[in-house]
Amino acid sequence: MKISSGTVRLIIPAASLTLLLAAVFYMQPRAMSYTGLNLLFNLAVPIALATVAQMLIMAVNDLDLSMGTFVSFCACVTATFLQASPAIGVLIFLGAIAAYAAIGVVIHLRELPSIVVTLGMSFVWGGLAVLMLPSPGGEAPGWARWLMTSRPPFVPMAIVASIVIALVTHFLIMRSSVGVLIRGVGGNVRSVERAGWSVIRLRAGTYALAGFFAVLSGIALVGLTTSADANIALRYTLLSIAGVILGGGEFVGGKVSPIGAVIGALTLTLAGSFLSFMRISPDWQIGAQGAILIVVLALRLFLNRLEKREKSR
Amino acid sequence: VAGPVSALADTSGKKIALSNNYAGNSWRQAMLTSWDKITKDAVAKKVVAAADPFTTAENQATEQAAQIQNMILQGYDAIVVNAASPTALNGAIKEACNAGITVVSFDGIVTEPCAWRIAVDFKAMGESQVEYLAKKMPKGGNLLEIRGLAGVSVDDQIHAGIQAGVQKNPQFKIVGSVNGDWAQDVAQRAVAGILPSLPEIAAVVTQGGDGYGAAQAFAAAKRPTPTIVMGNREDELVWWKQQKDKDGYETMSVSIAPGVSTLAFWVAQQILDGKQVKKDLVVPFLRIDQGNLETNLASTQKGGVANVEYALEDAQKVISSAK
Amino acid sequence: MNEVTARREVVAARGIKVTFGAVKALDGADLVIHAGECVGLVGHNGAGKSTIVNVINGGLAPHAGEVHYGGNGGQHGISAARASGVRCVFQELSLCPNLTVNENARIMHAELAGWNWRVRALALVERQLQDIFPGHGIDCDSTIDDLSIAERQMVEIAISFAGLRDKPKLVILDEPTSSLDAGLAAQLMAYIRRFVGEGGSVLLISHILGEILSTSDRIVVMKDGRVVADRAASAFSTRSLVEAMGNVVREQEWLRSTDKRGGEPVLSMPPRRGQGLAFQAHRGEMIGLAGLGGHGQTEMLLDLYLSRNSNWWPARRKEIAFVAGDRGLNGTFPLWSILKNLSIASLGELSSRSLVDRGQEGMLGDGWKKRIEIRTPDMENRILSLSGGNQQKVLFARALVTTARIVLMDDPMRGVDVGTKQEVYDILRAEAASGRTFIWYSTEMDEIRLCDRVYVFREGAIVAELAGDEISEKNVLEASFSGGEAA
Amino acid sequence: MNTARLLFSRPWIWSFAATTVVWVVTVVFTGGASSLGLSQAALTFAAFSVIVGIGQMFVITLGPGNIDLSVPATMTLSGTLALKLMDVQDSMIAVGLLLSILLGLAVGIGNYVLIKLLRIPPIIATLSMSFIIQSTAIWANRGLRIKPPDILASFTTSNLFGIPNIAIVALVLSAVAWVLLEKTIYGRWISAIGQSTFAARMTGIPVDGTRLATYVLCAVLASICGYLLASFSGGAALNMGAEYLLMSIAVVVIGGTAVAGGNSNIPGIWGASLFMFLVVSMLNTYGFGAGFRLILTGLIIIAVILVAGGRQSNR
Ligand SMILES: Nc1ncnc2c1ncn2[C@@H]1O[C@H](COP(=O)(O)OP(=O)(O)OP(=O)(O)O)[C@@H](O)[C@H]1O
Ligand SMILES: Nc1ncnc2c1ncn2[C@@H]1O[C@H](COP(=O)(O)OP(=O)(O)OP(=O)(O)O)[C@@H](O)[C@H]1O
Ligand SMILES: [Mg+2]
Ligand SMILES: [Mg+2]
Repeated sequence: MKISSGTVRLIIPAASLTLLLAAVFYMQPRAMSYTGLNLLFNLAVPIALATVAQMLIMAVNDLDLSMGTFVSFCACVTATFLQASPAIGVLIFLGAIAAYAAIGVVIHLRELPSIVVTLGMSFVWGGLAVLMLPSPGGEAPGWARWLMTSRPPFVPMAIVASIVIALVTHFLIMRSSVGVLIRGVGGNVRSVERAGWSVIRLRAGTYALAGFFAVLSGIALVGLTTSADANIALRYTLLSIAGVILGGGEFVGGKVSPIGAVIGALTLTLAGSFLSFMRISPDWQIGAQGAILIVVLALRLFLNRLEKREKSR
Repeated sequence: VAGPVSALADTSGKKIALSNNYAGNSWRQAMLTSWDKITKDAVAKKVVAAADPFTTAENQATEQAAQIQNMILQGYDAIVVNAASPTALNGAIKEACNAGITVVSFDGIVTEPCAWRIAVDFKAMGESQVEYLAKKMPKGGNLLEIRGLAGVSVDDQIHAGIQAGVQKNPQFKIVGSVNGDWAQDVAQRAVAGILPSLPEIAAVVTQGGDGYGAAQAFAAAKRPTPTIVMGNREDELVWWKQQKDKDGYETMSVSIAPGVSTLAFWVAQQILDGKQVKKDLVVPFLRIDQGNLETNLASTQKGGVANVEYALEDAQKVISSAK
Repeated sequence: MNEVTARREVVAARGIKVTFGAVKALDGADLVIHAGECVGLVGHNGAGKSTIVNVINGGLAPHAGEVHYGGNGGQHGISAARASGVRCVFQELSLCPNLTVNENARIMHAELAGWNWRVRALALVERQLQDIFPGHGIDCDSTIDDLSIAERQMVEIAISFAGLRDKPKLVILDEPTSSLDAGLAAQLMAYIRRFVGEGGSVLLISHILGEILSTSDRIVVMKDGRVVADRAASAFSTRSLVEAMGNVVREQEWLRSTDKRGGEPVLSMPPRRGQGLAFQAHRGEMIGLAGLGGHGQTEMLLDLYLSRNSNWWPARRKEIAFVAGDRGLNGTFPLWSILKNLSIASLGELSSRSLVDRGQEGMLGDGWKKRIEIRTPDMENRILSLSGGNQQKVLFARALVTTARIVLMDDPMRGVDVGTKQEVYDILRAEAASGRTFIWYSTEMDEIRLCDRVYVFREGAIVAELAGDEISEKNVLEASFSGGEAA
Repeated sequence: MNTARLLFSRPWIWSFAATTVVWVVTVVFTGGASSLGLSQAALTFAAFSVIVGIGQMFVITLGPGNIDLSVPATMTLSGTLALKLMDVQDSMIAVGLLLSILLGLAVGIGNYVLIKLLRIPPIIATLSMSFIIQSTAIWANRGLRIKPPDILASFTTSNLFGIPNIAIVALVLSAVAWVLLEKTIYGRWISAIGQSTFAARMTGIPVDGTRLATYVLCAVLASICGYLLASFSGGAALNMGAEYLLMSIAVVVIGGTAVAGGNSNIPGIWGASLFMFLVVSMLNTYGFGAGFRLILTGLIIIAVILVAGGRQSNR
């Protein structure tokens, strides 16, 4: 049987997640329950959304260094305006998404490196967040809190949400026409252009879509934490990039996988828990986080090798 | 006061975890060392079954929330937490409380009502700096303020205290304010950048740990050294001592003692023991003055932070005095 | 003749001028294409063929002149061209390598919208592929990345010819056969005739004059941005065509040298995957790698090259050089000037104490610019400003400049014009005589015939070795299809 | 006209132009009184960014995805270990420097081992590495601040003819890096690899050797910078490199190096480093709060890029 490269891109992250999960269950059997799974994974939901947003940007060969500060900004908006006066909150979000689209347009028109523009934007979002919440606070809107803490039957919310995110984005990016065009821009801009599409609109749309998912990430995050601060999600920049890579995505060439990205986000979260369960001396706890990242990625290599052997057989 | 025997009987099977959000500066390292020292002893004496410290890689509420959720899974009886954010951990802390876990927060406290708080009045700490300066130089003068990390509550509180102090003492005027991110090199960089454009500075108010960097920046710019409020770091104290010996330089130093983690440990132990403890406890900050500089310097580890560690009895005193 | 001119004009470009800086790519060129004809477009490298294609296609606005689609002018641009039924297969492969075949079809065909487009796209491409290249064996669900360069070319051609509701009116093919082997090229030419017969039009650009002569109704010859001849195909012969392009026709006077197989081989390799024959090369030999495209020739060249070249330590002396065929993939450095692209492989000789001597580098560049006629005003221009064939010449020069005694060539003549080819053959001959060994993968029989010895590939292994007079089209084809017996 | 075109084709011009504007605006605030002090401070602190920026630039030149996130941790570990080893003795200054360099060597090799042997994308490999290095720094000294030897401390904080010594060190390193980049075979090689690794390999460039050397170079520069910074600020702190993560990347890209790799320039790093320091100083001087300061910093960066960008030309 011939395995397509897209499938391979999925099998490997899924296998590493499964292995890691098995290890966690072995070390902490209590995790093997409804509550346990929810506790393990609920903070992965906002990360997964941010990862999907980053993946969209990476699909058009760009990189968003402002993801963390933007999600922080969205969290601050959620905990303040969206909670107090939803209409203004929604307007701010629409403005933010429009800003993302505008960034896409600017990057395209002036052929600027996305890294620099988003680096600049990261200061802007950070500044806006500090202005909004000079010290931590705010309150989650009731519905966001309800959504993130609801307890559906049989399967915990964290898992349901991850699956929904994975499926929706898979359909959007891998199956729909828009998704094909977005990935086409990453694969070969000129051919998309020559086929008569407006690449500038495509890029703007992609950025706006990424902005939208980042907004969702901010809302989900506040739903979990109940409040926000200006630095709440700074780590999401690196986490989201790592998640995309772990999920089999690549920096250039429009090679991305939404399901993989969600799995990548789950894997990263799980890797952190795995460490807590290992009880390492505090001196080395930080180092162990590095080590586990290395192990998980090395696993990817190992599985890759196995798969290659299968294929050449 | 309950005898040690009964405490031993009640909590010897209990497990306590420390959730720490940051380990990247000397204060946090001293805090972890104090924790290690006191709790090892307590575990050896079978006061508690375990007292494991956990640290996250980056100073992030989300990561710490995940850490606390893992602690719930691991079945700890109490969690002592130095929080990255007073509110952003509330979700995770609520879950811990629901699971029947005692949560005690210190230094970086949390607002979730089910948790205990061992708070330092950071606002008063900021105010005390200006008050000291008002006494020292009644004529007042220009102040340079070095702030911490923007968007963090401690920074906001100390700043509010300093502002309140300046309002009460209008002879002082803040002519410059920079963010030093509680990092020596960042503070030095920021001060060096703003210094050339500032008028004469009478004093520098800080948030702890930035004093030495500020002194360096003033020296590099060849400006007269103002009164710099210190933050209990050993290098600051040594510098102060040198200046004092040279020309009688006067200042004060104030910060929260890293050993407060051990107080939080004992408070958690007492709660597990069934003691009635008020939800809000206050610990004094550790202040060093011209008079007790030498004694404090002598007891401070080279390159470390001036510290006080707490024993069970001290904790019981703090608890009972709050009643 | 009268019949042709009476037909409807599909595209008419008149008096087109395009300049890139100092380069006049087009200098008042006229090109009119009527319904139901195949126009062959030939010219030396850099004559402006790809540029006029870009103008007709709407991707490039001319600085002077007009383009009319279907007789009614005014509109210009990619959308206008597409709306008038103009499709284009570019010289540089232009599919999205990360997408599947049917997804690429979706991008090329905006009308494939709505539910179930995947199924329809799949059916469309599959039908078209089957139509053009019967028995192609391409899985339309696979990603372009997983296809060989020939298969990609086939897919691109099929997508361009495919039409959902109405067939395209004009398909422009810019060197479509440069990476197809003879069999596939013949299938394509046959299809073009059928397509034209049904009323479609084709603009065919190629340096292989045989297919131009056999397939086109009319041939347009370009030179230095101008059209210098425009006549019915029957009015040309190979000879007159070459002359119209401004080259002198020379007879092939290839004296195959005596057998050089004595002594130690300079390069050898055991049978690949344990099958077939072993590979050996001797000093001064010119060895051809033949067979159908994609049967492991490139792979073998890569292996030969990588096995003799450390990835960790700089080589003290360069002993082996490589000329890329897929120049976008492993040939050019797009940000660099032509000069830097030329000298990169021989910096060792151009420098003292690892500091590069710019003067010496410049002299080298000027020398080779004259020697192989790189068409540019300035070697400091970016490599991408060169026409495809001229880029290929630079890559060729890059390998010849080195001191390497062995040169591997991965179908290096793709898109090189006839005149230059002859010059390059001369250079190769001289170099081989002075003791250089060439290992040459080619998809063109004419080139294979120039070799001293030929290895024929099938399914990743060498299945036959032909030497001297055994090298003939018949023998090569026989070995590529049946193998075994020829050994 | 022609000179203008030549000037405008130099991407680093813009970072210098921006720097000049910001400098003037800041100095105007004090009526010119602060010009010398500000310039000296700017040169001093820009020097640190330049040193790490150069290393980062070499890595970024290697092409898409290449980046070294272990810079801050390497700085911390190098400062911590070197100061601990020197232990305030002037006689140990050279030994400390040697230790720093060896450490950089080890980190660079470690990074490339992860990238090459385990095929981990550089961004994650170096991030993971940085966690491990940070842990080592914690383990080695638990954040205690040890003072630098006196001679070293006074060297790093004093001036020569009004130019900070640190800036002179950075200038010398930049000159060496410039020669390396513009004049040597190595410079051509990294640029080639940055444009197309496969093509570079097929022209006979020892790709792995070159990339390894580049990662090592970056780590060694970070190490040296950590050594100098710790000496300059009176002791190593565990968080002392944190600022230099974004900074090292920012100065490279604002300075006009192509992020896609293959094209880089050293003067731009100086312009961008001075610019990054002066922007913050300017906004501090004008008394903006943290929020506005951040927003304005971001907008100014984008503005500079907008003016300087779109420099795609055929030359
Ligand atoms: N983007 C560009 N910038 C500068 N010069 C260009 C550019 N594109 C093409 N040229 C120049 O225009 C001329 C015509 O190029 P064109 O690609 O049309 O040639 P061609 O006839 O297709 O040649 P080939 O057979 O080699 O493909 C060449 O001299 C080329 O160097
Ligand atoms: N090690 C490699 N790394 C990257 N690409 C490779 C490698 N080996 C082969 N390729 C590419 O894979 C493709 C298929 O190679 P293969 O040798 O099978 O085909 P081929 O015989 O050269 O046929 P054609 O030239 O018609 O594509 C080529 O485009 C080649 O450049
Ligand atoms: Mg062409
Ligand atoms: Mg090939």
